[in-house]
Amino acid sequence: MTASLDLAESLGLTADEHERIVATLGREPTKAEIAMYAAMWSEHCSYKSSKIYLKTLPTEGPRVVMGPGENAGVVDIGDGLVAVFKIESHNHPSLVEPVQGAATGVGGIVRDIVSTGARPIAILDPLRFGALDEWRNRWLLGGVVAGISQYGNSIGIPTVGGEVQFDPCYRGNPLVNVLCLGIGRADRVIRARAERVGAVALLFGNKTGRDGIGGVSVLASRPFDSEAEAKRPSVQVGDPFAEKIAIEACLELAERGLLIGLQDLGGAGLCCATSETASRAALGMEVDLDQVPLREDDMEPFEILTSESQERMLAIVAPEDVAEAVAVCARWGVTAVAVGKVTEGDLVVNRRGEVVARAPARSLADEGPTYHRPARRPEWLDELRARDPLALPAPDDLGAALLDLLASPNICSKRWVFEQYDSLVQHGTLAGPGGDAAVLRVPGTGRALALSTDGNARYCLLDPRLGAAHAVAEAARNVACSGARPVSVTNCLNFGNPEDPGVMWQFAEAVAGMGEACRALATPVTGGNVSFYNQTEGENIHPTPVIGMLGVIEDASRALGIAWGAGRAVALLGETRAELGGSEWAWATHGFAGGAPPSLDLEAESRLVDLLASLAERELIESAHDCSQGGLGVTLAECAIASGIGAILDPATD
Amino acid sequence: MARYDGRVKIGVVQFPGSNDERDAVWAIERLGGSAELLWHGDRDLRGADAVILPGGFSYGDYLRCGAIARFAPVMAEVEEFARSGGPVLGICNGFQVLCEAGLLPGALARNGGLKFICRPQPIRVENPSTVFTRRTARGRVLTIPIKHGEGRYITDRATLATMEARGQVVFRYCTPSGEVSAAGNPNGSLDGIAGVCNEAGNVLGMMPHPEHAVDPAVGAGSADGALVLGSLIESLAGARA
Amino acid sequence: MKARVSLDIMLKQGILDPQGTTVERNLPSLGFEGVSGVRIGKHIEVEVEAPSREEVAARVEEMARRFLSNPVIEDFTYRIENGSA
Amino acid sequence: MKARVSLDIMLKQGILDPQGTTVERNLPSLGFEGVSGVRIGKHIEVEVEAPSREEVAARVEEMARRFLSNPVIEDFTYRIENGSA
Repeated sequence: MTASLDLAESLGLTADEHERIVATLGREPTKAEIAMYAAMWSEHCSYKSSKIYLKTLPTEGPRVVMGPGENAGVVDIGDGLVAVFKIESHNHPSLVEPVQGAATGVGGIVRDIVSTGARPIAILDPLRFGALDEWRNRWLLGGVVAGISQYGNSIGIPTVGGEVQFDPCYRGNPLVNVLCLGIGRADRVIRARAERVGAVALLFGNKTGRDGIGGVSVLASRPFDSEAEAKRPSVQVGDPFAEKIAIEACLELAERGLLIGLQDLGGAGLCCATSETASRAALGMEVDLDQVPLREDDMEPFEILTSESQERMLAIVAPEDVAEAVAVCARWGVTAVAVGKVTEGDLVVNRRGEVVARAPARSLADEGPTYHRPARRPEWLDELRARDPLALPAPDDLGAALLDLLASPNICSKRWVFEQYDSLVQHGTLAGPGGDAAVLRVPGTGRALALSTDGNARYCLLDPRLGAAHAVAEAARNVACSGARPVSVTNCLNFGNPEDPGVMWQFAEAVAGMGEACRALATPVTGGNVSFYNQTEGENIHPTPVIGMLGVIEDASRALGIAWGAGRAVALLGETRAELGGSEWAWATHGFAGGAPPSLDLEAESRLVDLLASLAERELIESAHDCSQGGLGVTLAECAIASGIGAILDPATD
Repeated sequence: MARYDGRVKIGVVQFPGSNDERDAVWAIERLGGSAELLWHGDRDLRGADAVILPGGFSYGDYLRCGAIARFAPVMAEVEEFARSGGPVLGICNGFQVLCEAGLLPGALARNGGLKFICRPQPIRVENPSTVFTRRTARGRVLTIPIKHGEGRYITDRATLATMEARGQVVFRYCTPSGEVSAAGNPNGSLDGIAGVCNEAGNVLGMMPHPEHAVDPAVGAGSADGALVLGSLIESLAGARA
Repeated sequence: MKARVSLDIMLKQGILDPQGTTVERNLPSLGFEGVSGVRIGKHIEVEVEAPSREEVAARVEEMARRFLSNPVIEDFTYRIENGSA
Repeated sequence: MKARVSLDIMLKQGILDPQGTTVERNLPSLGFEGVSGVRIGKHIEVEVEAPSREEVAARVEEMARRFLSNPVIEDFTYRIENGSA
């Protein structure tokens, strides 16, 4: 067994993957090369277990300018402008250190949006925790919300929506998903491509330290002075001030037309940014690690290459523009250093005059392994589906039952959370947290954009395909209730261990259901994120696909909220059926999770969404609210609470 | 300095980390004034008739809110402008910078509830005769959003007494009905103080954000902020008429 | 006995200290030369009632490890100032 | 010489310290009895280059008064840890 195979396997690369690397390079890989392949061919970067399913999703559409594979999805919204949006997860770092884990989750997704040249205008945070009766889950909730509040407020981007859900399955593994939306000019969308041979790779932002090296640290040849440092998990401390000045520097570089390409340094750090930008342009790059500003001077090449220090960007700049670009960054207090040059050949990395790594950029960025993991419907599902929710005892006092439901953790007001977020900065928030969808003015136009994040893990537990379709349909209804026409989707797929065939079956079914619904509602997928290995002491979380839906409102003055006016008639659109499978009532009241999720007629959903948007455009309705978790009673109560005006309802009349 | 259109010109300082500077420019121009961003690194107010220090997290609010910003080159000009009677309005982070710079008495400490608070907040006008409050009336309740984590006003009893005597307490947090009480106080500020001015009355610091209560379609759904910014514009226009 | 204890909680070596770096970078422009290695953390003072000095130390260490600091990214040191019988 | 100096910056006596009171209130529920008088402030460590120990002290005091602390609501103390010639 050659030494490099041992090292490769200790980093999660399989024997045959090691063999493919040896074949590609024509020799044994160096330590730095092993670290680069291990990082780039990880689940997080290569999507190796999910690729075959993700490519079945619809990604084309009349408005789609840039789909999956770039930094973020880009959609045309008229007036020469584009909306740029994406959702990502930061689940595992948040379990270890909730404040910094959530804060760096915000930082990362915001940099993805900025790297297309767009100014970020909104953040949404769908969050999921274990039950609140355990102190640890309250500690995680408080920490995550504080992290998002500190970071998001400091960088001046309003946090305008999201959701907070609780279920025991998330006890040891909270889900921290963050969505960011930006607005950019259609004629100046920046791609993450190292387009031109001879162009300079400019690294700017924070110094590089040993943050987030995690697994790869086993390669370190220096002794660890403490056991804790040896297994220091991938925790990074966020610096929102460094992010804010990096954002302003990026946007000024874009405005001055100094950028050929731009990419955030996220997972797998510098190694990912250099290999991906080069590979997308089918070119190579010559990188000199001696130029990289370091926070600790004794860092080894593999550490510099795979460090995930925060608030760093890689810009591809024409040689004649480098001086001006560095000056723009300096004006904002951001250090910018040339670390490489775009070339024809491979990605070549030098350190102290020696080539420490040489590999085709394409093989690192685009030729990662593709797994066809076994997928099998779990047996325990049949018993769960066989349970009959209609057999549950009906409440004798409906009023009391409704009040209990309104007070339950998943349905009650989340004001305690969103009042910690600045939802007003940038004076564009027409509808902030607490409604069906966040609505934001598009600066300089009469238009507005609506955004909603949705996902029902209990439905997906009972039927992943139907549950994922429900998530898309509910997100579409939410934006339609604000008067918008749904346009496109980003998704964050939070699942358990892919090595468990039951999880792979859940994943395959969920992606299929999501694809069906996106086709039926004509909302193509423009990008997203997959997060596997979400589990507590070996027990997988419920399958939790979270959908981010973008909608466009042509006339911002026609946007709707959920509060109704006095003396108005109240109409229920759509059919009500005796379906309590996976319902919040059954769970909150009886701790019951069973039966089948409600049926879903995607064609009818599509017509309903069109109807809602048309009614709003013609100002025939003044408000609307989506009937979802908790059912009709909760929906009506929420409208009354939002407006302070009650209602007399007689369901018997038809 | 020729005034090309006769409109009042207000300079809004932009520190690294400022966030509401564009909101302030937008609000001033919506109210008929003209506004221009002033770079923190230039010792030049570009002929502004008044200066606004905006909300945000200058220098990340590291060490203390405003502790670093108050040493910025532009602040030497702002201090001179203020000492010579020029109107200076510090909003949220701007109020913190003015206290750190010694242009206003007291300090802003961490909220009593330890959490950042963003919501519409009733405040009561205590001194209607400053250039920032002339369009209001004593005792009138304005609803203007607050969004801060360090807004608890503190000063010693002696300073407070002189400030009260000279009418330097300009706004207090209150309940919607105008009662200054614990219930109406979001962050534990001394005597519910939400805004104070200097002895001469030309420098005002306030934690609530008037620039986010100019267009009722957004944010807190109130236009009471226009009374504050409008008073400033009106005073300047009057001064030059 | 009742002892006054003071703890210092700092980010571990190698972990980014955004406050420290930003303050350090701006000190020269504020007129302070020759200052480096700025690190900013928490100082906590508590009074601990316990049978003995050893008991005080044990209780402080447990409290620091489980609640006052996050061992993942922070180290702590403490001093027992005075002990009155 | 180059000296390592550590400063503690605390809110003045009598000024409400919400962080300290909140921590104190939560300690019993986590099983820590007999702890009171919790006060939380900043601990700052710096390295100061100056000709002499007196110079180090003078520079630290000036920096603390003018920048590192806000005299309106904070007091500071400092210790010069080690001085290398």
